[in-house]
Amino acid sequence: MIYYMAAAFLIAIGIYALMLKKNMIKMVIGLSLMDSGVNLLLISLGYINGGTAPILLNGVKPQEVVDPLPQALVLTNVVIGVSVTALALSVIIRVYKHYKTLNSDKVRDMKW
Amino acid sequence: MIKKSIALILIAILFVAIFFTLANDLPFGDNRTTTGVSDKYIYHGVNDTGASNLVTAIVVNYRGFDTLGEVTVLFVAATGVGAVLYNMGRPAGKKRKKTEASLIVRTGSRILFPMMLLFGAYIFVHGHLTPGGGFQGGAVIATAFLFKYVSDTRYHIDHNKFTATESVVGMTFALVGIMGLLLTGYFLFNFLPNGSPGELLSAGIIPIIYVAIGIKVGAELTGILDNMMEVEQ
Amino acid sequence: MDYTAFIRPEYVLMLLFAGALITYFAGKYSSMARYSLSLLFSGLALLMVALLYGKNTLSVWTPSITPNGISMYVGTNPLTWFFAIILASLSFLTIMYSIPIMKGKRMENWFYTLTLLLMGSMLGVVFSSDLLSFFIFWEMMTLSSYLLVTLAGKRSDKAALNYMILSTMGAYSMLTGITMLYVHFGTTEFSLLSAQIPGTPVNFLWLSLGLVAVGFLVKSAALPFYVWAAPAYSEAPDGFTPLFSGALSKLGAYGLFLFMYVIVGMSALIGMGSFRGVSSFGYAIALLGSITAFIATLYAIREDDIKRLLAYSSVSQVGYILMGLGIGTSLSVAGSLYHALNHALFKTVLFMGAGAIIQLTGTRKMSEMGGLATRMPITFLTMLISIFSLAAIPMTSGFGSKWLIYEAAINKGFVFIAPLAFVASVGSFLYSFRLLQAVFLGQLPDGLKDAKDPSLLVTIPMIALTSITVLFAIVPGVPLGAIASAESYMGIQPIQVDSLFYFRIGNSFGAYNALVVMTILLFAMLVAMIMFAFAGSKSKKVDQHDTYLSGEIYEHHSDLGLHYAANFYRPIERMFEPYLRLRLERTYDAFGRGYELLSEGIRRVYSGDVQTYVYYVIGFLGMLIILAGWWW
Amino acid sequence: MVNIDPTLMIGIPLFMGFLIPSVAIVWKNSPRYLAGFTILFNLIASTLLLIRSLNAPVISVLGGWQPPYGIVFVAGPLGSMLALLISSMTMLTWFYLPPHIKEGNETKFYMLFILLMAGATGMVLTGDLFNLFVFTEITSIASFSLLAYSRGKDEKEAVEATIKYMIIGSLSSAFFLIGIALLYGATGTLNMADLASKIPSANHNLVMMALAMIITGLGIEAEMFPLNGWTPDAYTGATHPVSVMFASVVVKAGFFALIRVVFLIFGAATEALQILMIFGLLTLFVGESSALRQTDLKRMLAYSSIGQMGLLLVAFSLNNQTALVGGLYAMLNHAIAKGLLFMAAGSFIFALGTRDISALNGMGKRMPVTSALFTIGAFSIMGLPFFGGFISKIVIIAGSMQAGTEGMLVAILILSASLIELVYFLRVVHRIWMREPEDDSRLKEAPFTQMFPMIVLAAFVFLMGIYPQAFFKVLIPAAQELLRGLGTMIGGA
Repeated sequence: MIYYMAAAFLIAIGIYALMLKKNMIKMVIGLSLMDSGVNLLLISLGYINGGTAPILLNGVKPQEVVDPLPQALVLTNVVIGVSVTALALSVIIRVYKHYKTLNSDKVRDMKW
Repeated sequence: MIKKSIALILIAILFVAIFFTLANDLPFGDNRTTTGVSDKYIYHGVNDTGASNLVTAIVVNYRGFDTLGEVTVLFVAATGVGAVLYNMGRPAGKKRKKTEASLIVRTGSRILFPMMLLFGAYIFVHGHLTPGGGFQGGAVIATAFLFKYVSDTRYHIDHNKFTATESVVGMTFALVGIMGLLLTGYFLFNFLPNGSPGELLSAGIIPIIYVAIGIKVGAELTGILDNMMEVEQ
Repeated sequence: MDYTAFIRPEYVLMLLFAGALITYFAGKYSSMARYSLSLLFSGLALLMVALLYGKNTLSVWTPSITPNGISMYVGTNPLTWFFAIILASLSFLTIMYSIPIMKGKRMENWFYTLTLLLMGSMLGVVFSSDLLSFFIFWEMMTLSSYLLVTLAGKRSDKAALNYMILSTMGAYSMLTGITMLYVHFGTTEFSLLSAQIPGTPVNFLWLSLGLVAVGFLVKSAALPFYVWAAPAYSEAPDGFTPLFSGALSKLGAYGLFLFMYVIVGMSALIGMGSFRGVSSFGYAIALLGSITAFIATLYAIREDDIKRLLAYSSVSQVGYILMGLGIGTSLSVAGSLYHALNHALFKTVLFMGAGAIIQLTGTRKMSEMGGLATRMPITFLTMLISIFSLAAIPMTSGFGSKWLIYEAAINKGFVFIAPLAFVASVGSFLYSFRLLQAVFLGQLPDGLKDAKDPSLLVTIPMIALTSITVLFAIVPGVPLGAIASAESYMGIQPIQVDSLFYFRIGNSFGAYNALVVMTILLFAMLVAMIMFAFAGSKSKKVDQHDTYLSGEIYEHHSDLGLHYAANFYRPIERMFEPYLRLRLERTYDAFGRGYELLSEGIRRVYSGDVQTYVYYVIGFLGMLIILAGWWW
Repeated sequence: MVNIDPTLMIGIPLFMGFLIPSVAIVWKNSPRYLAGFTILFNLIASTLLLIRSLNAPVISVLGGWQPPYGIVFVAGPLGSMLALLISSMTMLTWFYLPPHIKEGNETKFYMLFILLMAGATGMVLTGDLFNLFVFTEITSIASFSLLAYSRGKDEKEAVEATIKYMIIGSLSSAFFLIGIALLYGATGTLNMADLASKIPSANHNLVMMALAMIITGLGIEAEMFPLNGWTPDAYTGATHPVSVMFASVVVKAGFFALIRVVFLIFGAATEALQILMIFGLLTLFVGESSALRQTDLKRMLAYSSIGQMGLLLVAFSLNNQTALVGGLYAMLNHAIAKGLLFMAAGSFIFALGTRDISALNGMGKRMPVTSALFTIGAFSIMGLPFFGGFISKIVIIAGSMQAGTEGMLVAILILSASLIELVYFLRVVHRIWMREPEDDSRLKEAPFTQMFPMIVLAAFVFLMGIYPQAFFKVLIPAAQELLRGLGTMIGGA
């Protein structure tokens, strides 16, 4: 249960960063946090009381393992998260080059 | 102030919604696999794919296409970072930073570099047996290169070689998929024998794909690092 | 080869659309080819339309153009023919007239292409026998007329845009009504539709017919929608205005005839509710028509701009047509159709004459003209007769049609409509007199000493149309014969026409023998002329400004508006001034501006700050979650 | 007939994407041709696929694992039609590319370009929810990268737009994934058909939560108000061909994903449709109203796109066959006409050096061909007869009439919005043809290679207007497919 709480909390913190932090790097960190929250959510969805890692070696029985599918999804999502973060950071480098600021309020040449 | 309170209210709504939905409707730790598809993976996965690591079985075999997509995402991101930061690099020969790294860092990195590469390779080669796999191994390899960057302000990778490597392994992955299609009519079909679970050379195409992914991810992450490190301050 | 096989409406349309294309490309290289080709195509089309007389055809037309297996039909019937011949002949004559008038003007080549296109789409509107092709041709017509208005250049921008916006609004309303009909009945062909109408819920009919009618009311510039008319008519290129006002404005009336009497039919219309034996729907149309006629007349009286005056006059005359159309008795419908014909005849002549005068004088202000009667006798005479016809002075065919409409209104005892019509009629006499007086009588300004009649290409159409006016005044039975068959097509008791002598028209209430009336009036005129000839020798020529100037030099006061045609009807204007200030245009303008302001506000939603957008996203999600019924 | 497996439409672009960088080391100009070849392959494959799928849906199982255990590609008429749309628009954009991407790294551009196509194709063809997520991510990350590609004058705006798009887009994908996780928790499966059969018996609360999350997640790609803050900036900042790709490919794929999830998985849940209807109308009005006051050509087109997407949302949420056919027709028309408009606008801006609408005065004389093409596109969007937009408008209105009294209201709202659209497009077209230019000099038209795609698109706009039957042959089965739901279609597979 604490995992659910933590997942929801991570997501909330991520959104908090997105909504109330002006610094764009912090916003990207918020996105990363959200991603982690989602990953945690997925993993904990697949948890089964008393289960172990889904590797059927050394005498682990299929009855004893947790649901492997969410873990596979998380694996994919982690990579996606990394990609987005990397790209976002490099875009921010460019933004900084042009605007000399990371404040999202100031980066609004285009509006209306 | 109003803005902040709106934000907090919204966040509270979301938090409560997500948490209580989960807690009420998906009790933690319940076994829900019997109703879904996971049962098949758990009970037949080893037989079907030959991989003892069920996560790997799913990632590379059952849902291998997701992984192809995932590799593509990373590839797109790496390409994107290259495109975004194109022409922003420092002039050749110029140092990245004014100060050199300390002796400890330099020596440490020299010693650790090959070991990290080896460890990364180990992770992705044993992806079907132990926790880990291509992405994790690739990340370790990229870390090794990051060490190099940290310790030597002039160090940079040979882009052409990296690109070529990346291309070749990427194409290998795609080709494995296409070969599956040609040989059996299914894209990404496991056309190699499964072997006996638990051995290194087992699980059909999984090791091939994981090796390809490992090298590719390593090269791509290194490329991203390189692109970012090289940006002129 | 039997040429009659080609006398079918679809070939007329094909000829015109192909002709427009050919004219465009040929006209790019040679202006002579442009003129001769456009004359050729429109003339041929006119001939074909004329030969269609008395035919009833219906044919499926390229079904591929329509979505989902709906076929398109074109056909002809008496009602169609009546309008088609007006449209075709006016188009032909206008093209002829345009050759000298539009010479060297902006985008001349486009003018002929678009006029042919407009002619094709107008004929398409009347020939089309199903909802979809009707709408398509209607849109084409709107678009090509819009383009024609814009040809006048920057001056016409606003007028053209307003015209297009209002027309499209009307067209969309029409589209809504049409699709309602289609979805309800599952067919688009007119006769199949009308067969299914009996027994349809009254509310449905009101709604769909009302929506469709909005489109037609816009096009005929009826009351709440007339604001586009005066600017668009007056700013349009001189070569196009005659067609615009003479022909195009009739299509609104045609559409109403079509939908009210052909598709819905008289009995269903009465079934929708009636008022003194007249369907409520028709009564509403008639009321709108009469109010439009009245108001537009008031505006016309104030105008000094010759084209605007005629434009308002057009609006008012179309109001008469709607009046007769709405009352829906045998007499009134005949009057309405007859007035449509008459208006087409005289208003085209008037606009043609106005165009010729404008080209000559370079101004549209009547207060800068005068005394042209002696210099431009043909223009004067033709316009004089047309003005008589406009003012419904006996001896012209305009009298006959208005007479029929009045009589219908009086017969029904409409205490509101009939007086309005009378007052408007007096008003139309006032403004037409102003036109006559200011432009043709009085003294010649110095600049116009060497004015002379325009070339034959201009005068021939004017003379042709005027002679038809006069001819129909004597033998109203000729047009009324066609009208009677159109009426019977619409399921209305046809007006009785004496088949032997085309002079008598009438019904059970009374008759009107045009020949007798003409003879008497001609005699009276003769007397009057003799009297004038004796009195005329005593008249004295004065300068137009003499009365006011007391010896001052005119040139110093040219901006004072001392020409006698300025403030011609000042006393009357003063009477209506406070009411005339409440112009509907302002409402529309305010609405337009208001909407622009609103959208200026709306687009502030996109603040440009990414954080705002995050708020939107999270807010949206929060709202969805609450909506999803998730609260403990 | 040759059958090309739909999976190859992903496999080959990926392979080529991996191949291009290494070939580029040796042969510098190769990326353009390799990319062209790839797109051509996809074009042929999707054409064949469409023909095949008209008879029976083409189902391709990946890795030999039958659904719901493995990932499956399902190409019904609708999916194949969109795949064809995507590949053909990509092909045409490919012709249009050269001068607009000179300033950056072209090799990387072409790689991203074909991967974008592959991602979008995957989005429309996949039959697995998580796979849809992965392809959505490929598509959006490729769009981010392409958006940030601009160099030179537009660079500043491009990066600004990119960071906005990225933050909103990543946020949305997180929600999408939460939705997927919840659905997985509720049903234990990820296959769309399987989901569709299991959802009715699943926990209602959970499903509704998931629906909220997924609508939010995919609504962003579909430019749904109020999630479309990124749209105008992205269209404005992007290089012209990339704007074309956004309008005709990315957004269409995102929209399709949204519609598919709502229709197929949630069985056209009425709650969801009402929400889509309301927000569709809002999108329509906000988009069109915002466009009314624009002075920036591309921004105006962007807002018009938003409005059109709103129209599509409304048409689809009416949920009857006529409206769906109309909606699909509008979707095709919008992809084609807006692509044409962005291309023509791109040529204008390239020649003029400014995006200001007032600079367009008298362009009809200065760049007649491009102006004519622009006008054709604008007429189609405005819905004038003989252009594609007319048919779609009529059919949508007819569809909404079938929805009773509220449909009537919807019809009136749609038409008033398209009146607004008419106004601002007419202003631009009027400016182009009727105003006198300040500077009378003739500008250089785009070369034929760039003109070619525009001419093809214009021809299609006409064809859609005068021979709609050809399109209805595909669209009617497509609409039926949507209405029937994926569940019955995939049954045996």
